[in-house]
Amino acid sequence: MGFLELVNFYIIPGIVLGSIYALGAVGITLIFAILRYAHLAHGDLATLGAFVAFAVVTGIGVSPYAALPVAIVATALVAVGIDKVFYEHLRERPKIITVIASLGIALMVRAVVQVIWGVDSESYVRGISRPDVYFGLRIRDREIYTVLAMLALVGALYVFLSRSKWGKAMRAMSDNPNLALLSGIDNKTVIVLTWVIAGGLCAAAGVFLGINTELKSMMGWQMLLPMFAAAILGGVGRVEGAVLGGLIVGLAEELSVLILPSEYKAATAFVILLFMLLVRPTGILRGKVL
Amino acid sequence: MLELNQLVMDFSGFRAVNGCSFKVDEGTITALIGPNGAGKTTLFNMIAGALKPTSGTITFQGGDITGLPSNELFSKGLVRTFQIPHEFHRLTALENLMMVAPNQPGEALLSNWLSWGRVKAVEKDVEAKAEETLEFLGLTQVAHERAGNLSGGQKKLLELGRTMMTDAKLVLLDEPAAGVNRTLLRKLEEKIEILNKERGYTFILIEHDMEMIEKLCDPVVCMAEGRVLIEGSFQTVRSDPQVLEAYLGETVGAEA
Amino acid sequence: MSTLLSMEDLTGGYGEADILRSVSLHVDDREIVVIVGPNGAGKSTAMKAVFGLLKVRGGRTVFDGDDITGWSPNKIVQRGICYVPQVDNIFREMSIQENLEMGAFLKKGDLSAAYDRVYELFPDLKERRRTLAGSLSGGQRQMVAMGRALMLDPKLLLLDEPTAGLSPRYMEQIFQISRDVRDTGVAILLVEQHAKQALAFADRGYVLAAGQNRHEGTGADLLANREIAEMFLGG
Amino acid sequence: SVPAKADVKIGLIGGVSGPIAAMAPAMISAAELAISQVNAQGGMMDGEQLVGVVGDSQCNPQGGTDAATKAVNIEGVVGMVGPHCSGAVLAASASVTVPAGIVMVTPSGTSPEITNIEDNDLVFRTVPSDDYQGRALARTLIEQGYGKVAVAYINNDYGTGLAQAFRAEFEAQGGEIAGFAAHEEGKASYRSNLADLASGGANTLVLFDYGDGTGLTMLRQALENGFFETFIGGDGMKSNAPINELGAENLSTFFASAPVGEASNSLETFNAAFTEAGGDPDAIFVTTAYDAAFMLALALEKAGGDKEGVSAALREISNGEGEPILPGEWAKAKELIAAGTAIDYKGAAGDHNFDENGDVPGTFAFFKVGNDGFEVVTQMK
Amino acid sequence: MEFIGLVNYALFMGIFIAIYALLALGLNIQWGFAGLFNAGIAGFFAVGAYTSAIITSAAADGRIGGFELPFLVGWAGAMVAAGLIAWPIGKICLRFRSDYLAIATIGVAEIIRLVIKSEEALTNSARGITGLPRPFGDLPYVESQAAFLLLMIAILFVAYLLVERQFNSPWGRMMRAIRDNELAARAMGKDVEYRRLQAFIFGAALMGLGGALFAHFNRSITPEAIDPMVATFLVWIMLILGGAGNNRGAILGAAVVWIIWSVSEIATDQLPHEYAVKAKYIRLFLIGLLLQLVLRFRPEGLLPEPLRGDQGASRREPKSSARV
Ligand SMILES: Nc1ncnc2c1ncn2[C@@H]1O[C@H](COP(=O)(O)OP(=O)(O)OP(=O)(O)O)[C@@H](O)[C@H]1O
Ligand SMILES: Nc1ncnc2c1ncn2[C@@H]1O[C@H](COP(=O)(O)OP(=O)(O)OP(=O)(O)O)[C@@H](O)[C@H]1O
Ligand SMILES: CC(C)C[C@H](N)C(=O)O
Ligand SMILES: [Mg+2]
Ligand SMILES: [Mg+2]
Repeated sequence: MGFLELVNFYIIPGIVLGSIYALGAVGITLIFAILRYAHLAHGDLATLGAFVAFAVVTGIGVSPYAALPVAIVATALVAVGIDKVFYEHLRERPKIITVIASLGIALMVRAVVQVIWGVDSESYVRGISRPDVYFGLRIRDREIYTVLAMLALVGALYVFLSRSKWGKAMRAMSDNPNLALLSGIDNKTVIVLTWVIAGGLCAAAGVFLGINTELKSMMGWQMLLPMFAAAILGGVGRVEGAVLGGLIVGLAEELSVLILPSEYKAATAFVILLFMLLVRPTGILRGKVL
Repeated sequence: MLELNQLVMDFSGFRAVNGCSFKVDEGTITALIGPNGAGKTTLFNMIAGALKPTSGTITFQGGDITGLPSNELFSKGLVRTFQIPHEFHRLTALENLMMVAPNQPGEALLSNWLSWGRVKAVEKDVEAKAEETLEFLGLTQVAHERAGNLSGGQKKLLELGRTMMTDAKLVLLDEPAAGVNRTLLRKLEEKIEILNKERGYTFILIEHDMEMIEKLCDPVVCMAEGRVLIEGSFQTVRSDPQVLEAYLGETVGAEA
Repeated sequence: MSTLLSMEDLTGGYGEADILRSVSLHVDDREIVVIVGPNGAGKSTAMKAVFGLLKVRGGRTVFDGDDITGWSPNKIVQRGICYVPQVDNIFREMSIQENLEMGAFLKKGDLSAAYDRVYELFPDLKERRRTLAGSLSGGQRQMVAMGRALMLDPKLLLLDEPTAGLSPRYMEQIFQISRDVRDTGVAILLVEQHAKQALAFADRGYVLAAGQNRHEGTGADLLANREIAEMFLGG
Repeated sequence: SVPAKADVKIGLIGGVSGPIAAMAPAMISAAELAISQVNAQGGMMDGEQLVGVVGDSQCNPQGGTDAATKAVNIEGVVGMVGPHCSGAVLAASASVTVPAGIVMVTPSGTSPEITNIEDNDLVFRTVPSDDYQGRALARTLIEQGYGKVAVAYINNDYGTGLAQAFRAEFEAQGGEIAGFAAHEEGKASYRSNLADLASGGANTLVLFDYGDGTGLTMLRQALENGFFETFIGGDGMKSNAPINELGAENLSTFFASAPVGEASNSLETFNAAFTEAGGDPDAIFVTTAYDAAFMLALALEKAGGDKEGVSAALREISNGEGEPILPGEWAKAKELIAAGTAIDYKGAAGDHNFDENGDVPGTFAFFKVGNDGFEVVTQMK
Repeated sequence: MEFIGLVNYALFMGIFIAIYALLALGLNIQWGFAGLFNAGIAGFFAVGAYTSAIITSAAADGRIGGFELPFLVGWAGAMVAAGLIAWPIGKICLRFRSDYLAIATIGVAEIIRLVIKSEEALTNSARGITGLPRPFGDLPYVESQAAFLLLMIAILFVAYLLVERQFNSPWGRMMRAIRDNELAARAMGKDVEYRRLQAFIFGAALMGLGGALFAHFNRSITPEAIDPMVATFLVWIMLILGGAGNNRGAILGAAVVWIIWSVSEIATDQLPHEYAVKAKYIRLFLIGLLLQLVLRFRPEGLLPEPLRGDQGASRREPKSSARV
């Protein structure tokens, strides 16, 4: 197999897929670190975001990129709302309770999507788009946008978290919520901020998945496990780790076909994860030990 | 009984213990004092098997115990308390003590079926002993409270209580007095003395309470910056100018 | 001298059972008040009650003219009370410097003067300010916790056993700092097991036992009371 | 006044939620089309209404047995269309319908294992076992001159069954399989799978998957990246989704096989009726679902609404002898049954002459994408 | 609807509840007592189901097994196999803390699922194994269901006694101590790794048994049965809702959740017939919502974990705790 072929059919798809995983994994890792639970409704929220954008695309006939901000804002609001209505009163309880609650939310969000938009596959744009060839590299515009958007969104988040006061406050909250409260940090604001970020990024993951493939009511749920693998792989609580983890999982899934029977593609993320946990239990970048 | 030989502990570049050696004789109560961050707790962690020394060796009753896991050390008769209480927070205070008792037949899966009678008999003894200990520590009213709900001082007492549940040879106490009411502390001192004299326990005691050290300990080892600064009787150590400077400060020193 | 904080007949606990039973105490401006008592007496609980961290079933807390019962903790901090809890009082996964920064979360503007002050008090911290607080020794953590509270120039400082685990030298120093801080106009309410030393430097003291007020008086008075000394102060 | 007559209930058990959520609704509405035709043309027996009770089998045995139990015991159905997924069929028949003596006709449980159920002649299917279709397709491809193909199949009983039967027959007929790989559903990218399959040098990809699921994703990615020239699907791929999403103009080299009746106007009749009812006649398994419901109704009519005789009646109404009945001809069939004349149902998906195991051999056609959807290229044997 | 229909439905629910209760009990050993966040229940369930299927089914071409041994042998084999497979998994995974362990075990379960789905020679791949013997399978419908239910109840009862005694013994206390504070437990002489592994294997064996019973009840096992939603997450919901750390809670949770799961369909079927398909989505919504409501009003579970050291009648009531 030639080098170009490797890049075109394994590396580039891997990076695009990885970028989508990364967008979801960043939210998962933040919720993990700050609120301290595994949020199992993350995938279905991504589905919701994708379908909100779909509604905008079909409703007013704009391109999915123009619909992206709407989806981000809407999903962020939904995430904040879900937290207020369902998770807030479980805050003082063992975290496992919220994990289970989020499973229920996953079912509810999916049901809403299925009732409103039905269960058929949809796409933002009908027809197919063939890639452009740059120096033998076959790349589509939408792939470039996916990767760039991921880098821009996550980059902005990274700067926000490390520079701004609220970014630090989020870390403090994740560290010792009681003491954060006693330091005058308004935990409610921090939590809202977390959900806005996680919900927004999650919608972006959904929309880009939809742009690159189709929209299905189960699309998010099916992405959940690889996104979790990516978050853990990168080190819990590490935004740049989640990106790295996402890219690794994406690439590994695509490359796995070269060595494993393809029915085991879905297992690659976990094989890597198990291996990494064995040699480096804190993730690639040192994450929190929960 | 215990011999530390050139122990070194590095934490990713930071050397917390830097070539520490001393011996502890059987039947003594050795004090380990030193400024905050001197490496005392780290030393305990190495002796008790919670940390693996970067280099150096530890011998206990003639055998090399360097790097052995703490559960094995426990069965050799080495018990420790934690400076920051490590209670089992969802167990009751009573259970916290009962679980410490060594060699309980009921801890093997099968014996709960094959020899339930014996399990129950042993359990009764253990419970009696735990209740006695709680009584002594003034914790009887909270015996059935979840340990996580105890006050800061009560948790420290529970730490100490655990060491009384076993037939230990060497007991490592990490600041048992911090946060403990002084009236109760005087009682504890008596108890430690009794355990030492009558039951033959050997103690190493990290403490910042000079009254307690003066009353109980000989010899006193003073650490600073990961090394042994000076070793000797309480009076010698206390009047050492370096110790005064680094550790005791003016007022306490002036009393001497 | 006017009353800064007053707790009036406060009753409440963590669950059903009352831990505090009609506890009353007050702190005046520029006063150092110490609470002593046996383990489990409810001293820490009394402090948490100021911050509304337990279910209050009776009584109220007034601070500087406002009834703060039921306020959210961050509002109370804004109002001018800083609190150093007895346990779990640092951000383990943040560096020393960041711990201090979080202490000053509500403060706007330049923090360098505040940092300098804390590092001056605890030079040990200065050289390791990039170290994660969770890897510090017991005493060092206590220093960080104290430093965090000092970042904000409060009107009232609540300290729960600030000297536990500190070397004699630092213990001295904490008391000294407390006096200095008081002299800059801050009132201090603290819980201490080093009761003799504490009562010796405090203006007033309370003895709490089994969730109730037992004695109250100036430090010297309490120290002079034989019964108190025997029962609570270690003879 | 006429005494109120009890309704006759049949269960429509399918994977409404869960992995085949996208396929189940069309199958259920096809079955409901049959029910509404029955009711519009005089109902059952003495004018009783036929009622379809929808149950969610979630495409797993847990859900399948649960839904079947409720249908049988709470709703009191006397026959059942479904479940849709083979695992649910196996479990629900063993623990519910066979012990309860209820006839089950699955429109889409294609696993060869269903053939072997010890069912007291109570389990039928209107869809051929994957064995048949895979072989038929293999022979057709050889006839059409495809000598070398790569095979991609979804890793479930449907895909595995078809792919293995296809491979056996294709190789036996002298064809060459230049790539044979399963894939998991629901992944976002299959380009590496495609690249790997293409590296075997075949120009034709045989894709056993679902046209509104992963199969669509794979087809899109293959077309966009120029892997393979020709695409052949099984009945799962004969769905409107690829045409809607990718455009018919891009699918000129896309073919699919699907079961059809010998009397091919059966299929047209159904297509017209289903389109009118707002359904998509090219959706997967709608013809089989319709046939299952219609035949169950015929059998119930013949058995007089009693569950005891349904199994025998089901065989009698379609054993190849008697007056032909096409989809939707309920009134006619009812009359003939009343008159005691033998009838033979000629379904949209085949003639459904059940063998001793309750299976149908199936007759298939080979479709291409034309301007108005799928068009028959040739019949398959 | 006839009375006998209701009875049949109740019998069926009873059987499922008993099977799920076994899974929940197994999980309770792991999570409720040892604090092990096993999110790979489906894996052990599958290993148990397939082992028993291989042992008891008739011989078939192209795959191993088909030994046609009695079902009791199959069930014992299921427990052993699930325990055996738990051993290496535990060895590797148990050193991870809580959430890491969860994702590691999910991963292992996914791998097991893919192997089962793909390896023809082992499990007949996607088609599954059929024709398993079912105890009392030859009786008429109602009798057969009733007899099977009785058998399930007997097994569940034995399992409950077994687990309950372990929990109330020093073993249980030790496990809970390890769950609360591993470092201290080790310092108090407990071999943490070994004990955790013990709990993990013990729990896994029960899950394996649950899988085997499920397979034999349906006379078949297919990969669709090991979907994470119904074979892992549902069990978690049961345990948490019932009350982690409480064996009776685990069983009660299994009953309540399964009843919600199953009866919710009857409820949403009340919607007009045009919505028959949408009703199924609404049903999922309803299940999710009910879950939220139970968690809101019984966040400690229906039967909270008892404070075990306080079981004596004469002892005073524990103060309720603010935080667990
Ligand atoms: N896990 C760790 N990682 C990094 N540094 C550590 C770690 N544990 C301890 N240290 C450092 O090692 C030094 C010694 O700590 P240690 O806890 O042994 O002190 P100590 O003598 O017990 O002090 P104290 O009296 O305050 O308890 C301290 O400076 C501390 O910051
Ligand atoms: N979170 C909690 N939940 C329930 N009970 C608690 C909780 N925290 C403390 N208690 C109980 O409240 C009582 C008073 O505790 P508190 O911490 O106020 O004591 P204290 O006077 O500060 O003691 P110490 O000197 O030991 O710190 C104790 O009996 C304790 O068991
Ligand atoms: C609806 C289809 C996905 C069902 C599949 N043919 C099966 O037998 O399980
Ligand atoms: Mg220390
Ligand atoms: Mg206290």
